[in-house]
Amino acid sequence: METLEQIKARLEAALPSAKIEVLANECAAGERSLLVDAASGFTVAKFLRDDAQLKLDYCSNVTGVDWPDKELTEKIKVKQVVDGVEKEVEEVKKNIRPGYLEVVYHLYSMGLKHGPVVLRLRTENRADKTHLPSLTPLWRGAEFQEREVYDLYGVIFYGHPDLRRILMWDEFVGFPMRRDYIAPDDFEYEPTPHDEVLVEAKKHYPAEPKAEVKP
Amino acid sequence: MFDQLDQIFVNALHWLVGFVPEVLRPLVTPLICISFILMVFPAFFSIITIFERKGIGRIQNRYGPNRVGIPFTKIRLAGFGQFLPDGLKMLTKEDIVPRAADKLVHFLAPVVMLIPVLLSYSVLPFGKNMTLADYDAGLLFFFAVGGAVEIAVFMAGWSSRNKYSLLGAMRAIAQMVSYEIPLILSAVSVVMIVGSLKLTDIIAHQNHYTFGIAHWHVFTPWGFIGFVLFFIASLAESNRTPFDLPEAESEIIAGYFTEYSGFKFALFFLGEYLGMFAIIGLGITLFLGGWTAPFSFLAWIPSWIWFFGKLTAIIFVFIWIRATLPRLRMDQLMNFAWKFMLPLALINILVAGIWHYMAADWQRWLVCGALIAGAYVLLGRGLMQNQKLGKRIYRYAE
Amino acid sequence: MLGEQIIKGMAVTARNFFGSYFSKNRLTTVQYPEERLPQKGNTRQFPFLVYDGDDAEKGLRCVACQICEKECPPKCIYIVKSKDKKPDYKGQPQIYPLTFDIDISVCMSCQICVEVCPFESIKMNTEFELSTADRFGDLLLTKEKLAKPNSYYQKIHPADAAESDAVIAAEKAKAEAKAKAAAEAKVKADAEAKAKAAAAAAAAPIAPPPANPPTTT
Amino acid sequence: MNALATPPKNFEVKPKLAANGEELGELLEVSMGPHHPSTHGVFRMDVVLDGEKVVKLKPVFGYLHRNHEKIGENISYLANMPYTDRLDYFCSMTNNWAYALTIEKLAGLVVPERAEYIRAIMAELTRLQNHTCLIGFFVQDMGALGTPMMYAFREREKILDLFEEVSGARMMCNYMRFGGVRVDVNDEWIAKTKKVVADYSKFLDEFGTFLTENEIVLARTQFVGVLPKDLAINASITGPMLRAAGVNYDLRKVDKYGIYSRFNFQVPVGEHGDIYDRYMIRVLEMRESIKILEQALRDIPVGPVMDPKAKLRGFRPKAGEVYGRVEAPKGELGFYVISDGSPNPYRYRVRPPSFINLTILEDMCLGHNISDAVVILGSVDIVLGEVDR
Repeated sequence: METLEQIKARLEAALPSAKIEVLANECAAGERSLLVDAASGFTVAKFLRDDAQLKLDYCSNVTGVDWPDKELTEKIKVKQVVDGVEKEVEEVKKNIRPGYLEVVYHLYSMGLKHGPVVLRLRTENRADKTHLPSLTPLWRGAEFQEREVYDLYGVIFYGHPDLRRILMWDEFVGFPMRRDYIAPDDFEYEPTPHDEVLVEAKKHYPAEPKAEVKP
Repeated sequence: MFDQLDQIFVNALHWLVGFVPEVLRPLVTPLICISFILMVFPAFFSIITIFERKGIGRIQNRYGPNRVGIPFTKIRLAGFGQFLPDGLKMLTKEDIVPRAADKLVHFLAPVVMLIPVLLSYSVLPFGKNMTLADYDAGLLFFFAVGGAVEIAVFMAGWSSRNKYSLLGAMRAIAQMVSYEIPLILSAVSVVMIVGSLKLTDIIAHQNHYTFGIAHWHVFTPWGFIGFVLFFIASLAESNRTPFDLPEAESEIIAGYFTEYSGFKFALFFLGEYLGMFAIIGLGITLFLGGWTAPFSFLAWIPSWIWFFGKLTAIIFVFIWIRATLPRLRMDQLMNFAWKFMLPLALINILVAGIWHYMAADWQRWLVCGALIAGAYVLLGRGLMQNQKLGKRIYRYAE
Repeated sequence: MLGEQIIKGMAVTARNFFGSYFSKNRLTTVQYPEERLPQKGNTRQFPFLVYDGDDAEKGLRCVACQICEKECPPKCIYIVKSKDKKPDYKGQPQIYPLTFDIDISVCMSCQICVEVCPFESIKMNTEFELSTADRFGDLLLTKEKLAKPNSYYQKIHPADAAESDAVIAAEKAKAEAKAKAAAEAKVKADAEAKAKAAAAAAAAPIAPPPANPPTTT
Repeated sequence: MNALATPPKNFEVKPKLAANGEELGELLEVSMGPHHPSTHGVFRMDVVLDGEKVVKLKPVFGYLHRNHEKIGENISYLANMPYTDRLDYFCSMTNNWAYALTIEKLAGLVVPERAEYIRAIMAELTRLQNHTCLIGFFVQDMGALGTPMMYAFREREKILDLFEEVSGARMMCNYMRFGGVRVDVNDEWIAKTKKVVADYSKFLDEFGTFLTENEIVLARTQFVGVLPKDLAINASITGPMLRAAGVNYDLRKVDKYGIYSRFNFQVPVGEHGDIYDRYMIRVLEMRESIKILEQALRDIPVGPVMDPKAKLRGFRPKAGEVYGRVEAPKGELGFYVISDGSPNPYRYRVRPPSFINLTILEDMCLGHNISDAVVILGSVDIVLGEVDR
């Protein structure tokens, strides 16, 4: 299979409007990924699927990743004149990287038996602009997985034929897989030795202090 | 002495009736007979359920029930005491009626199920001289009351207000109506040969021997295929695998008795099994010589032992089939009834006619046998090949 | 011919019917309370704590390092450390668990606690008849209920117990040798210069320290 | 966040009409499950019936949802291993393997050769018992009163005994570790396994005579629930279902993970993509598994079973992300892990094969009888522990 750089070059040639970036991966396996901007996500995916050399006809895995706002600390070496002598002083600069939600697609080719090409799409932020194009029209296999990402992360896929909650019930509020999700604490009484849960749960009990089952 | 044993129940009846004034005898005789039926067959049912559970267990390589014996002792009786707790459980369970159900019909359905089934026993000959009501049109009576079961099934399915029940009831009606036709047509061939609808006449026709072998109808080509048809149709009539669609557990939970529990469920259960016994009893009477012995040298064994022996044997085949086969689909069930069983039953009537009018030598065996076998093979092949069904050969990649 | 394969299938069930009376290979069911299968190799049920010697309180190997509590996937272990110390099997003063509870209604018998334990003190039991009417009391196993002698462990898992005994013995020997060396060094140190004593002390750490080191030393 | 909880209205689907546009009769809406005898657990299908014909079918999940992925993100890499057992509780060994393989890829651990052989043996035994159970269940869904299922369980028992002897548990094995397997097998166990494997083809023969060509089974399964090849690929179907549709894609051949390149085995491929093909492909795959097992048990070398670099306590892989996949009996089981260098994974994702294989359930069931819907579901081979996670 071609390297990601080659794919990127061909993509940029074919789709000039797309902003594509190759993300590094430091781990042992080193599977790098293509980051594509949300607007051209669909066309890029279509290219990857239909291209004769790639033919990525099999979308194996679709998943969301939550990247909350992160405080990045940067150490910048600044030249300063201290006591008349020019010195390099390290200065810690703090800036907040805005959070975003990310959807990762693992694409393989069944015909040519190669892969994976990892495709990433990012939302603008985590609160109100969580829209991404749905790739379900390209790969039916993404249907339930995108619903799952919607359900657990709150990414809204436009163009999805049937975007409903899938694992949680329809009335559920919140997105449980987000990093800042706070689990409910109204569990039934369980005599586990870990009492924090119990203490939290007890708030929800009725007046009867030793009720074993929530009414 | 064996004659005494054979007639022991008949003599006992006469002896009992002897205590009653002459005027009341026509009233008391049937009452005693009815109570006999009401005692014997439910008891037989309870034993058979244990046999069924144990038999299916063994077929499935398990033990089946083998714990419960005589209560309060350590005697286990190999599990044959199981029917007692089973029955008690059924009787004491809560009787649940769905809120939306039509309560009267819901209540009546099991009763309506049981009564015609019990009525059909009145014409069955359980042994020599052991028929409660030996009507001239006994066969017709049997089929007529048997038809009433369908109403009960539909009542149950309709009144429960459950979608599964309704589906089950619909299936049951369609199935029972369809399979009654081959059932009756296969019986028609017997009626043609015997020339009587009276069940005792049918048995008398089979109760003589050549070279020590009985003249059962099943030993003739038309009788054999008639018996096979009757057997399959009776499987369907009693809702047994592979025709258990009305109560298909894996599809529609329990079909028309999904919403029944406790005693009402027990009545359904009882009715279903008694219906099965009755229809097998009829099959025995029509094709297997009723209470007669297969070989003349065995004729000394009491007739009622023969009847119950044959009944048990056929029930075991039913159980065996139940433990082996998967179930058909609704359209396949209908196809089978109308495209296979019905033509074969009609051909069988033709063959029975040929058999009747040809001279009694080897030629009629040949002609009738060839006709039947040919029809069977052709119809069977048509049924399978219409849908291009068959064995497949698989390829391996690389 | 129609029905041919059905008859073949029925022959198979008939063979199984009769086979179940003769062949143990077919009828695999065991009549449980009367008849029991022998225990299989590494069977595991719920954890227990091993103690050496006869006194459960004294010989308990657990040093309340809380690694198992941290690693336990369903978090069913609850440990309260002691304030004081008592000598362990190596003779060194160690803290011990004041409370060691395992809620076996939560425990999923995964054996992670056994694997991460650096002190060979928690092992898997093979006892499985634990059903009880009291879900809240009887299924919360306390230290007293959990503690089992080493001889019990040797009985249920002989091979593993031998291995763990070997580890313990090796550590003990190492500790003793070290103690001896330390004693000798002390004698020497009295005579010789201070530098050598410092060198002996530098060899202090025994056994590779666990990744999450015990919170007190 | 509340505003996002409900999807925009225009995403709602309209109920489908009959494919040929014919006027449908009065429709009956049946909610099959979550407590239905043949939904293989707590699966639910919202079925709309026209008579008995399925005109709409929507799978509903989540009754067994426990947020496995969130649990995995809150505990250490090692502590998550027993939880993977509970995904597809029939095949804990392959689940373990997939997870271990992923983390090994992430941390660059090397598995010793003996451990690789043991893993392959365990995985193939798992495949045997999973497929055995499946064919049993699936014939039971057709109404065969449990007899095939009991035969299947009888054979499965022998394999579970082998698992118990090595790993200590019958189903929740928790056997593999990053960089090897937990305990070594002994020669006695290998001899026992050889015997079980040698006897297994006898069972397959018996089962074959029992049901494979049975007229009722043929009538119920052939040309029912057909899955076209293109749709199968597009809908990311994997495992025996995909191969039954005629696609030659077996990860054991494609990725050659572990030591599968050393074994001589073939991949059976179906032609019609109907239920019968799915059933037969599984039977044939079992025969191939027996071949692999025979080779593996013959060639297994001696040596260590754990990578000496691997450590149990305080395992912190370098930051990065990895996707590892194996051919689990039900299809491609993948794990996607993002590490941020801490003891817990930053993101832990399971690609459950049976969940994704359910995507085309409606397509296969439309126009068929409700009895077929049940059998089609059975032939997909789902386990709710994995579907709902």
